[in-house]
Amino acid sequence: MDHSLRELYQEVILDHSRHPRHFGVLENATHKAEGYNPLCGDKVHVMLVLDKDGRVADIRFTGKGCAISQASASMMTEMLAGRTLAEAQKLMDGFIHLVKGEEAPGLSADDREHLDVMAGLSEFPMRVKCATLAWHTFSNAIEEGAIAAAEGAAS
Amino acid sequence: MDHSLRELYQEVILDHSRHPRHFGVLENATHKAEGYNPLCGDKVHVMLVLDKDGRVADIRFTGKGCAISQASASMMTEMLAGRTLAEAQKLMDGFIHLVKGEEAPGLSADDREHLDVMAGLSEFPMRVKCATLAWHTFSNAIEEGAIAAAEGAAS
Amino acid sequence: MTAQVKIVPGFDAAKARADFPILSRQVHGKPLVYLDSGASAQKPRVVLDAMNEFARTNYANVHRGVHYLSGAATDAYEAARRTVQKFVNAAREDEIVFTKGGTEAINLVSYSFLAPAIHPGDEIVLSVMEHHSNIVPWHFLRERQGAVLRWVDVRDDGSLDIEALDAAITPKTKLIAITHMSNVLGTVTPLAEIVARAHAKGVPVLADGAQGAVHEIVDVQALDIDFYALTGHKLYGPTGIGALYAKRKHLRAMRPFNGGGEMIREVTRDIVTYADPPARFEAGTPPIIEAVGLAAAMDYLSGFDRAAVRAHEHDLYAYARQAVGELNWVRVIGDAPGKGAILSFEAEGMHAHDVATILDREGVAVRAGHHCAQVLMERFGVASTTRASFGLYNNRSDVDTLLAGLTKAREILGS
Amino acid sequence: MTAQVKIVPGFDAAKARADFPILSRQVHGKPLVYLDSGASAQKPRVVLDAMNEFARTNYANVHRGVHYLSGAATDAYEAARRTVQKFVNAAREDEIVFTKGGTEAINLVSYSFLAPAIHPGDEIVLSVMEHHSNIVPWHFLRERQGAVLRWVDVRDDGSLDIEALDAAITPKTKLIAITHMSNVLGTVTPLAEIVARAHAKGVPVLADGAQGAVHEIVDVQALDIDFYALTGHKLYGPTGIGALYAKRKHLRAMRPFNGGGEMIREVTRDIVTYADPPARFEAGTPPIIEAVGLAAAMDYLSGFDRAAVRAHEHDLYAYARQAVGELNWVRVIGDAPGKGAILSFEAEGMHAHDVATILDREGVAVRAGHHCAQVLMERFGVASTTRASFGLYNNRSDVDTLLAGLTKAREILGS
Ligand SMILES: Cc1ncc(COP(=O)(O)O)c(C=O)c1O
Ligand SMILES: Cc1ncc(COP(=O)(O)O)c(C=O)c1O
Repeated sequence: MDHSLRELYQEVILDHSRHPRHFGVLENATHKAEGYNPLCGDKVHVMLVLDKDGRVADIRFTGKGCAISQASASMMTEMLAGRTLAEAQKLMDGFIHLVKGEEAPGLSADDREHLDVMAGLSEFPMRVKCATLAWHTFSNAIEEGAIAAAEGAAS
Repeated sequence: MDHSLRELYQEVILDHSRHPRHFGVLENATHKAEGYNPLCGDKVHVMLVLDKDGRVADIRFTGKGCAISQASASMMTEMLAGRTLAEAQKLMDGFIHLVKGEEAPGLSADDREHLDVMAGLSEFPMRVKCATLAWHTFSNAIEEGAIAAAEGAAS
Repeated sequence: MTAQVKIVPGFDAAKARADFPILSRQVHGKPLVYLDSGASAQKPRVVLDAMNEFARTNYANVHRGVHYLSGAATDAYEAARRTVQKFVNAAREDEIVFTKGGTEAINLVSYSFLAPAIHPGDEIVLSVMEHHSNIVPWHFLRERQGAVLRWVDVRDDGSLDIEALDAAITPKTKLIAITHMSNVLGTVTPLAEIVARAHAKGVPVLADGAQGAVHEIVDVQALDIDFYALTGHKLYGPTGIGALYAKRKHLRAMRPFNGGGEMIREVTRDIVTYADPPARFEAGTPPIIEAVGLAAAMDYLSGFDRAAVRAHEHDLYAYARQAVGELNWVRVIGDAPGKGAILSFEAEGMHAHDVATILDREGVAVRAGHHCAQVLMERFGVASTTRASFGLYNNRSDVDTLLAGLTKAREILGS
Repeated sequence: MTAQVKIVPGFDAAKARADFPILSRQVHGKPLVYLDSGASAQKPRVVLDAMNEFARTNYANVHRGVHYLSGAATDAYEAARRTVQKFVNAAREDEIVFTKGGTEAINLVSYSFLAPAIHPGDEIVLSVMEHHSNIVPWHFLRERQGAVLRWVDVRDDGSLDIEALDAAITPKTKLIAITHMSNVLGTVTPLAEIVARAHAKGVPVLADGAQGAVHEIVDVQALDIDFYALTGHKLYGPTGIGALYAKRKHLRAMRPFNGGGEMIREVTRDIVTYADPPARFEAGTPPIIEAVGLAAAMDYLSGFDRAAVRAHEHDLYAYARQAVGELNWVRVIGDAPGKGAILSFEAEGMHAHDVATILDREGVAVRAGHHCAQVLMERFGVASTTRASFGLYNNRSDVDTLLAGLTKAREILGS
């Protein structure tokens, strides 16, 4: 059996994709964005609460997609919760390097260990976009997705 | 020296092209048309008087063009003068066959002899359009180029 | 490209397969199993050789010179037009316009035929199984000129509801734009009947033949159709070329689309007059080498007994359909009677992209996604499907590999 | 197509000539002397081989699948885009849109950039030496939307009158559309200065680079130009492909041109949203194999010391110009300083078509006619000219054959 396929579809990934964490709507989100992959039709919504200190206080997502995009979104929400934007950015950069099979010097040892299940993607360049969709959507939510204060909670 | 070139640019042809017969404007024309070859920009105007018996009583042309198109127009006017439309059509069909190097059974021996100087064109398929331009224009003048009776003379 | 085509009865699929150099390559260490001909077909040696040979010996720009090569290239280009004419059985060669592909052929009709005639509220009838290339040009007319799109549904088996189509025609209908063969469902539409009903109400019909021209025998005169669009790259021909058949009366009345060299009669500072069709619609240097390649592809295809080719493809489809039908975790979309050899399906708990990735590792090329048919995806309530589409070079062993791959996907992705 | 290009200093014309298979053929029993590169250039072996090889080993549709070949083809296609980007020194790869040719690139600007912005009376500035492909799209805007064309003259030597151009810009000017190099006169326009003057008045500039991209080194960033159109077939590349460079800010604001697959974000029955550039402007299956060929052609050309290539071509031109200048029965049209290697002339008492026919029998391919530049023909009071245009593969012996042929034409056609 194909080793790289087993690497890609490890139990952890399949588990995340079947039982995504932080899945659902965040009523009091301060930021949100919709991500869309026009090539496959996959969609993801990312919603989050950014607190006064610029930390991701809460984060959720909804959407439909392949195992990779769902697992990636699920893991992302798990890892981003509680981080500052600067930390989030660093994590995202590291993640993108990692799935492309490049050096990811910015990642902490702990984060690297956590993300290691995604490293198999570097053998599947056609699927990298699936893995990065949620992350780019998070980034868009921060940059352009601020929700008017009336609606939102903090900030 | 290239035999087929000498065939094409015989003295008769060059003479017709340098001293075209029936060149000029026909004031009392009953039919006229403009022919245009968009590929080279050559233009020819054909004007004629069709008398009551359906005969080409007079015919002239103006225009600019290559030696072949000028000579062909000149020879055409010479040969069409005095013919009925049916005779003209037959001559034209024969001419077109001839310059394409095809059998031209409809031509009288006399006409064939006259047109023989054009037979060399069959070696130059790219130039056939130059030779037929005036003839097609004549044909258009008959079909769509009738001039309102007020302007024209006979008919 | 002017070769007399001799048809051999029956169809020797193994022999045909050998005509396609790419099919002997490996992918991920496995023999290539190419089941993505619906997206684009592979090219036989004769097509590549014809283009190569032409470029090496007879190339020049067309319609522009009196020198030998210019004449040779023009002859080849115009002979290619006659090959297309024969392929769709058009009455005249000047009813064939070369385009850059199927999409441009449809846009040409939209820009040059329909746009000048559209008033707000005018209607265009479409089926829900159209490819985006036969939807978006009409959406333009909605966005820009207030046209109304009237959608005709398909039945649950994917067949066209012809009564619904008939009912969708109103006095405001300006065009029916419909696929000849769906690139997702494989459904073949009853074009002759559609045209008859449309013409009875004075409405012209455009068929998107991107798929249909490959798998069905097209006779535009028998169909009496107004417009038929086809594309080279799905027809075992090159990219960068397609063709529009249009009735002469339409072409003569249509305004130009792109402006440039070759499509004019005269240009001055103040005015411009246009050439007759088809030149009027072929602005600029056309895809000359590609036209030669398309003609070679059509000659190649016409050299087969096309009914036998169709039967071969259908046999593969039926074999796959039967096997997949036995898997209770697979839902097939598109079972219309008389459909072409395209198998689209959803597998329970498995996203099409994941399925396609696993199949790819087995050497099997299938497509996963919305197939440029989002309206149809919505109709069937799916975000994407996996699609295996068959070409004349496929065989039963390809299907077996596909099926084995599916089982493996189920193993890996679980249930 | 992603090969690192290594530049060899100087230019070995004889060696380059051997790269072109067609140049060893005969025409009418004489060795081919191809002096019609301005209409379309011949293709070197590397270009034909790159296309052939790609089609035989890595072909599939692009941007559409997750399978291996789809990835390989997409990589090749996008690598080709980066090759074009580098070739014109664009800042970003998404500023390059693939088109079917130079004509379509200009039409894209007309339909997607200018048409939505034109109100009756708005002005477009053109030079009288434009090719029809850079005239007719603007005539469309005159015919359809009431735009006004403002013509800028050339001087008697064929050089652009830049002061006249400056003076032609008014508050109503919406675009300057100007050739980089005239296909008849060989005149090279001072694009940087034109852009500077235009931008000073807030007017964008489109350059028609169909000829310029072949013979000049293009740096769209240094020029700060808004749009630059080029075509493959004149650049020793395939037919069926061209490219538009456009500033990102323009592309992002432009509406789509053709509608179809690949250029959308989402399509429903009621609405459609569009993809970001460049995809927004590449509806349908693009010319994939041709993009690979274009990249190979650009790599081929970039592999030379281009200044040396230009010097070589200019040497041939100067040699021919000098010799023809000594014939008192020949009138040369176009003597602008710094012009490119194109020689257009009228011969006393001899029509261009007759001259070209006689030259053809000597194996010499030249063009005769209006060269899709009727406005320019009118400016110089001629119906047509004979044009010899040089490519990198020509040599002095080609010029000698041309000259001998001219003498012969004079003999045959008399004076
Ligand atoms: C100056 C110029 N502009 C535009 C074009 C048109 O380009 P294409 O032939 O790719 O349509 C040409 C060539 O025909 C040209 O010489
Ligand atoms: C049904 C259908 N219509 C239109 C098209 C578009 O044709 P092209 O790819 O030549 O632009 C396709 C293929 O993509 C298709 O399958």
